[in-house]
Amino acid sequence: MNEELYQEVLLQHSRRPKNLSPLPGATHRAEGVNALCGDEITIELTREGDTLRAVHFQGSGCAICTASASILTCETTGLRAPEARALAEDFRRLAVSGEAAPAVADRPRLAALGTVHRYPQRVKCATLAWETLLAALDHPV
Amino acid sequence: MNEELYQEVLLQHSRRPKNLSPLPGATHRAEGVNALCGDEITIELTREGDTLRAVHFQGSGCAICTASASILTCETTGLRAPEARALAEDFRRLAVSGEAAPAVADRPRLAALGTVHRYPQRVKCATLAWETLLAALDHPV
Amino acid sequence: MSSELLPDLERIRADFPFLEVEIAGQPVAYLDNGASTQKPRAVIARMAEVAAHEYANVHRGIHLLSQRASELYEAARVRAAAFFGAARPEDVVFTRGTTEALNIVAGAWGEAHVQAGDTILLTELEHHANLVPWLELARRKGARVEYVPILPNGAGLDPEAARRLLAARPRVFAFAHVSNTLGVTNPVAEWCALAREIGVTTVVDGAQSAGHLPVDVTALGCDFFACSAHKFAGPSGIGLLIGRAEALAATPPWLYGGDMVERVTYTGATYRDAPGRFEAGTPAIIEAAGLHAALDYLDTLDLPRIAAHADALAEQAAAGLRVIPGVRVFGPEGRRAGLVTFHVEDVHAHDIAFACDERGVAVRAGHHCAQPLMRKLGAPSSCRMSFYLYNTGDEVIRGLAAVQAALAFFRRA
Amino acid sequence: MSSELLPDLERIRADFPFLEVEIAGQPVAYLDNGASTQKPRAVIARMAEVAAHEYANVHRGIHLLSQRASELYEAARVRAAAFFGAARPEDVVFTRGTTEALNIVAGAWGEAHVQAGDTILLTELEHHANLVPWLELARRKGARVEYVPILPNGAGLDPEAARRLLAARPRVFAFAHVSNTLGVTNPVAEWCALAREIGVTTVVDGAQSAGHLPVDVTALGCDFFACSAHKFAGPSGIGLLIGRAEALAATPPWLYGGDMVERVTYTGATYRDAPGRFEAGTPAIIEAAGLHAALDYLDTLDLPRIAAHADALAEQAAAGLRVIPGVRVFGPEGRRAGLVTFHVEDVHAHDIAFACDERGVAVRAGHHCAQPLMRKLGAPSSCRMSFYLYNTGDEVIRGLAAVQAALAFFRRA
Ligand SMILES: Cc1ncc(COP(=O)(O)O)c(C=O)c1O
Ligand SMILES: Cc1ncc(COP(=O)(O)O)c(C=O)c1O
Repeated sequence: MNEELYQEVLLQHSRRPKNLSPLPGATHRAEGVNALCGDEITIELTREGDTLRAVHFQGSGCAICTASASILTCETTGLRAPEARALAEDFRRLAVSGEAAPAVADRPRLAALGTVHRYPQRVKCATLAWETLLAALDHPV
Repeated sequence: MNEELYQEVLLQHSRRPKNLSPLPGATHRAEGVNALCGDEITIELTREGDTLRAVHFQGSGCAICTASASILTCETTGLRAPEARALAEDFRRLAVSGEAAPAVADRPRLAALGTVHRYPQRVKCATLAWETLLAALDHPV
Repeated sequence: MSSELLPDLERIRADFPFLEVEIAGQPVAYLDNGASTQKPRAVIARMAEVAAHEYANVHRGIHLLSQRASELYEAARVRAAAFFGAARPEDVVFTRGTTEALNIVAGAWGEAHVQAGDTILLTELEHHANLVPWLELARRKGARVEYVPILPNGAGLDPEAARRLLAARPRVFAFAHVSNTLGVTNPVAEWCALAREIGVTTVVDGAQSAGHLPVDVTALGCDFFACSAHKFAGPSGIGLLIGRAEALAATPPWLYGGDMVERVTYTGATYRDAPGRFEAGTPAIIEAAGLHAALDYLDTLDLPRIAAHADALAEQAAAGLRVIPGVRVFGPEGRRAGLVTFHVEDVHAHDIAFACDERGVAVRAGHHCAQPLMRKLGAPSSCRMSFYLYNTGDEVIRGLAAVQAALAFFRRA
Repeated sequence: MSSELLPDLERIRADFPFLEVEIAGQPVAYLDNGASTQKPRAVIARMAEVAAHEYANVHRGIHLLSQRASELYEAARVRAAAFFGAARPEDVVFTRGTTEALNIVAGAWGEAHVQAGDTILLTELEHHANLVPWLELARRKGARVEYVPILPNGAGLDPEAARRLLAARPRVFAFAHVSNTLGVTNPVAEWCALAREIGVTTVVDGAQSAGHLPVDVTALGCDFFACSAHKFAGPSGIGLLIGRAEALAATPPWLYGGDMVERVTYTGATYRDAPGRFEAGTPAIIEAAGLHAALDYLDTLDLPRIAAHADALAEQAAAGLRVIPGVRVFGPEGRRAGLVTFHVEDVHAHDIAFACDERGVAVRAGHHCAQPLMRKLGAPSSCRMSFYLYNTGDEVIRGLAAVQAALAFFRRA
């Protein structure tokens, strides 16, 4: 099995995802769909002022998709909205091209997910949650 | 030049077509068009009882098309409608496959036109007038 | 079961250069034939030969080259008509594929014949290509779409419901001959006979049956039949819409332009009859020759045996999958048409397909262009192994081993 | 003039296996490039290689084969975008050819944006593909079609009238970049700039310009540009619709089915953005690779020189024809875009083309899919010689000799 892609940290997150539940009182929300496979994911968050107080997700995807969503909720909770946006953009670049901006290089879990750029057919699995986060930031409930 | 296709009798008919003029008092009329090249031909005829008293054509086509129309007017004038129909069908078969029914084999001008079956790209040139005649027989003015 | 496998399999495999490809150091086991099939040398060589020495535009020139190109193009039509039992070559229209063929029916025939309040009858197992064009037509016209429901686990369509819904005289009944997801084969002839009696137009999506099992559209009795050459060892970029003469005559033009017109002025145009009416512009000429070669190739074999071969492999795969804990196999219990779709409770289809890929086994993961069906079955994403004439029992075993390895990996800890 | 011919012509000719073909015991002089062009070995070989070893369906599989096929398909899009100066690869839609591309614009964009009473502006020199779809749209919508008139003898379009009709703000202005009948090149950039200023959508039929002369759609400034690979040394069965992002975004879907959807239920569907939105079903995959190879091939040469080469041959042919009594040459007096159409007062075009054919010279006879134009010019049927990068001055001479022989034969007695 591909141990480079399925690193232990990712398997942990896919088996026991963090923040996988509806978020009561969410202020923002978006659904994302991977048109190629049909996987759907929902991101909900509560924003206080500019700060993301809580970030949750729902839906089920493959190990990479689920791990990415779980790690996303961990990495973005507590960030300010512009920081979360920038991180999402940085991560997208990492997943597509392997180019690691400092913000993602400093986060080992994101760096682990970044190996996906060697498997183009899996990139969308890794980026779906992050694209959905960007959409959620634009969609107050 | 292809002397088999352009036999002298055909060249005569194409240079000096018979019955190339409007037919005053025509009882039947149809227009035909060769979708591939845009050539258009009109056949007009006067029918008395069942007999084709006069058959004229208008329009300009290639040497084969014009010769075929001119010969048609000569060969069908005086025929009864069912005979003209049968002759048109026989000629179509000759032009497409080279198969000569007695009625066409007996008419040297039609047999000459029949060599067209060896040049599939010219078959429609030879049959256009005859298809238009069939249409005209169904279209009283 | 193995007696149902093709006896000359090694010779057949040698006809397909693709089978030389290696992935991850192993010969590829291509089990994604439901998506598209590989091409035999005869097809590839014929296309190259036409492109090299026989190419010209069709239906346009007085010159011999154009005449010859027209002849090879029309010969492909005659061949296809004979292969699929069309009444006349003129009843065969070349399209880009099944999707375009079905869009012509829904878009042109449907536009002219479906009215507000009419019912369009589909089934719950349709591919998006035989679903979305009808949803769009229904939206535009204010028509209603109804569905023949699937039986539990996708074992088939409910035959009672099918008869009842059909007896209610929908305007049109469109359904797959063989489901690309469930391996269900529908009773086409029976439904078409019923439909014909009560004046319901029938549209058969033959993407998964054409070139996989014997198809005679006249015997099936449908009004329209659609298929794609790339699904039966032919080229991409070409497919067929076969219609009864009356059905095609009742269909307005689709694309407008050269070759489909009779007489054009600056104020209007008149149109040719089928098939020319539906073939505006320069068609897929090289591809028509490839389609012809594919049909010739299939005729050197024996279609019922090809079908039995693919079915036997699918049954072998289904049997192997059913005994794995947590694996749910969709579709009929017994004979299935050359494919098996399955869902694993605790491991996602993507991860399984990826694991297969790493062992050189190409299987499909996703919704198989049948999102509503898969949602209804509770498996928005699933895996599919689909077989064709060059697949082997050994490849099935490799596929099963890859699935088991994937489950072992993801289930450990 | 001969200094404008390509210097490495023998090498180029060796790239095209078709030129080995003999007709009537003579090497073929293929002068029907306006209808379709021959393919270089590089294109034929690339298609065969993809079919043999790189083929799978696109956009559908998690497996590596499908991924690789998707990559080669998308690489063709990127290549085409760069070659034709599209702003982004996403602005390039694969179609079957120019005819389908123009039907998407008239059928989908037009359906959404043209209303009763609107004016659709065309020109009198359009090919049926850029005329009949608009006539049909006008009929459906109750819109009016107006035409920029041609100058006497088809020397060009009337520039004053063009400006006046455009200034009247039609809803859309659709016109050929290069006329397939007259060899006229229209002032695309000028018209598009004018149109953009006053909010008129522009549609350029690039069937005769793409791959024949440098085309940069961004510099031209059009909203839509359509072309066919088979007209520039590429395969049959594939072409392009290139749109400005805003124009494509304002275009509803065309075909419905797999790959163009986002989310499908039994009651409705949502659609992807361009280009996916316009590419329902399995596309022409092998053909996309062939298109890519054709663009690569053209890039080994020099497009302005290719254009100059074809123009020089056309001028040579026009000069030779003009001195023959009774021959009328249509189109501009000076530089003409690679083709020459002529009419002989007393000998029919079919007979001339047939005579050429017997001497191994393939020329086109007929209405060139421009019936109303040819009727207006008083020549419902005419002959055309059209040139591409592999044609030679010697072939022009053979063509002229064949025409003269035909006239001598039919004029004797
Ligand atoms: C049942 C069914 N219908 C329609 C299609 C669409 O065929 P194509 O993509 O060749 O247009 C497919 C294949 O994807 C299919 O399996
Ligand atoms: C000017 C022009 N427009 C449109 C077309 C139609 O192109 P296609 O037949 O490739 O769709 C052609 C070629 O026949 C053409 O010359």
